[in-house]
Amino acid sequence: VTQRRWPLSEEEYKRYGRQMIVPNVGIQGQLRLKAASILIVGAGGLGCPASVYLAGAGVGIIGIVDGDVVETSNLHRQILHNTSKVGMKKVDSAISNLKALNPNIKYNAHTEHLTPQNVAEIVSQYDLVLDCTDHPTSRYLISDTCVLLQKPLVSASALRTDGQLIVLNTPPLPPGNENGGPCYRCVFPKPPPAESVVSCGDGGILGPVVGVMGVLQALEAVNACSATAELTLEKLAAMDYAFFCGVAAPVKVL
Amino acid sequence: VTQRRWPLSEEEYKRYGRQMIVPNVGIQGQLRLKAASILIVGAGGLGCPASVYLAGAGVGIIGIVDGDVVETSNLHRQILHNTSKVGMKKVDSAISNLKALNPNIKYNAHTEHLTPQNVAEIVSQYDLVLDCTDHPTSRYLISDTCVLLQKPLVSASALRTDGQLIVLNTPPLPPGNENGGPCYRCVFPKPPPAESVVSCGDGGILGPVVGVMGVLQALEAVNACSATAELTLEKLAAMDYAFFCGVAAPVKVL
Amino acid sequence: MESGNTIPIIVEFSGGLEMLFSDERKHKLSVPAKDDQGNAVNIGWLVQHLCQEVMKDSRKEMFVLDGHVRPGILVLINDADWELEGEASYALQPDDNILFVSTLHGG
Amino acid sequence: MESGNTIPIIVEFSGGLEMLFSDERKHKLSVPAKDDQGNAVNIGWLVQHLCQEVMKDSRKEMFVLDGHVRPGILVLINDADWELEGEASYALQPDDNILFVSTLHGG
Ligand SMILES: [Zn+2]
Ligand SMILES: [Zn+2]
Repeated sequence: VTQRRWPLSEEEYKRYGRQMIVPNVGIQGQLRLKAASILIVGAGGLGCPASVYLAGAGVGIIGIVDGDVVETSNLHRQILHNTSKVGMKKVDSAISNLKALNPNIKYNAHTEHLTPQNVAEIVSQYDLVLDCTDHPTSRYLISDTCVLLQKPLVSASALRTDGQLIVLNTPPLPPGNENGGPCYRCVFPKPPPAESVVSCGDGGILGPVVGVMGVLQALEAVNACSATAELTLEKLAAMDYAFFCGVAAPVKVL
Repeated sequence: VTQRRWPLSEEEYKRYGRQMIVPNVGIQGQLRLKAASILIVGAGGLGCPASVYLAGAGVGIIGIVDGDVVETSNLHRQILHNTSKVGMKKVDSAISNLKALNPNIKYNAHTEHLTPQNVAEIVSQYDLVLDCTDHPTSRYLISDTCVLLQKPLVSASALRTDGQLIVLNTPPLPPGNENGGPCYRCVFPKPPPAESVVSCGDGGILGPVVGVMGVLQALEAVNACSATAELTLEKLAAMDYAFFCGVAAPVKVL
Repeated sequence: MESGNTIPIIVEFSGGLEMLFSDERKHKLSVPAKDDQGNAVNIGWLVQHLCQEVMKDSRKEMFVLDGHVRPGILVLINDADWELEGEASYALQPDDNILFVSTLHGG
Repeated sequence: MESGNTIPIIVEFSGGLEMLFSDERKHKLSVPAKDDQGNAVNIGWLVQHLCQEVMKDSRKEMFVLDGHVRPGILVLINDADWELEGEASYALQPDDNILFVSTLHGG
């Protein structure tokens, strides 16, 4: 009974009070955030700011996937890492910093790259996925998996001074159901030719540009996890894609 | 002679390489960033993300002003602080984290609130000011000082799910010069009535919302410091305010 | 209200002002082309109209103070500061977008 | 080029495509209302026109591949995905805004 009346600890009321008084969040939204599990694929320029704001907001479980180690050339934009962490696995570096910010959260370290072999087992553990990667191959892999496992997906990217954000597979209905939101393959049926794909290493990137995109991913995720049903429907109505998941056949990753 | 051919250290080339290859930055832009000094007023929800991206970008001198100490209720959005820093001065907490990210920068701690007595002495040490505070009184104080000392000012604010950003006093010409950019007092000649002023403590705030605004302040500052003259003029042409600094008399803070 | 002629406009509120207007950020309104005196309706007329007819909230002083839009509210007419357009005397045109933004101070 | 009738449109490029078009994001163009065969000009015509007349860069294949806009480029007609508008067969209307966005992959 006591637990029902005070569903959060005193420390949690203090920590999350300023966001709980925002209309449309409230105690119910905070509890939904606490019950949510979010997978962040990529602990780089997008994943660093996205994960730090999700940890701040009190998401219950945060998983991070990345096989890379921290390099000096990352530090101008990958703000969760620091100079003393060069050479360390990015996932371990990120989680040690996130734990210091908010120890109330369960963090899962996936210190390997996503592959067709491990993707289903990893994605299946979470409610929502953030694509913070930097290559079309991983973007199709993640999107196709999210379609098959019915997970909403927030995808962002950035290059030079441009950024892009798209909320995919929302709502995440079974493949073929026309009421489901579009997936990455609906929007981009054919992968781009390899020579048109420019990485941040080749094209360059301003830190605050990729930073804004990562924080916006966190915002979309917070909205998706804390929102009431009405808000979700309102967002849905704003989408106007013609194709829906299952129209173009996803690759078989499972 | 060697210094001329290699104006940055090998570590700096590695660290900033990805942003130096962005068109309009280049080695000249990086050197301008390194020669720049930026004052961040407020180490809260805006100042944390703004300062971390400016430190990442390699601004030469970063000063932070704040008289407050870290509280648990800050941590959902003030991402440079952490649980073990509760009770510590925000400025000291922020700078210890920024130093770990980028030790190449000179950090100045101003562990007191800005007042009409200390504002001129502090602001005069910097090239550009970020207003990351949370009350109209400090916004007028900072803007009036920037007009009198001819410093460009990037001002942002956020509440609940809304954010606002404005680049003021750009270019920072002497008061009364009609070619100068507008100041805060040009845009808002009269302060708002006290009962219309809602703080984040009273109105609530989503972390990623204030986070996006802080990162955008860093982006404006990076652009202002690294940009070529043409870029600055292009930005100026986009502003369309009728009043300019000195039309409305700034309060005498000096 | 005199003439049958009306002008369709869009009025938007942000920065918290929407809370005074039934929590709706965007209002599609149809306003008369002329006021009681037969003059073209302007922003000054619109502000009074919003206050008296559209606002359900009792805190009128959060929007209008001493007969003017209260300090701290920016008015944009089709994305330009209303100071460029003659402020309250600007005559409304069909399909105008009038945005009232309350300045935020949190950080 | 036949008829004297022209249509004013705005063509925008982003996501790096602007680098193929003289580093200009926004192009104000005036296009003929009819093509050589007397048909209303459509997006398919516009894409060829951009490639042949407007693009100075030699890397045509970064914009058009096998006669179509290359994979990875999103086309928006007045802010709506062109798939809703008939794709390449959409007939241009005066003051249309056509946006070509190259998908970014960096992160
Ligand atoms: Zn699909
Ligand atoms: Zn002024």
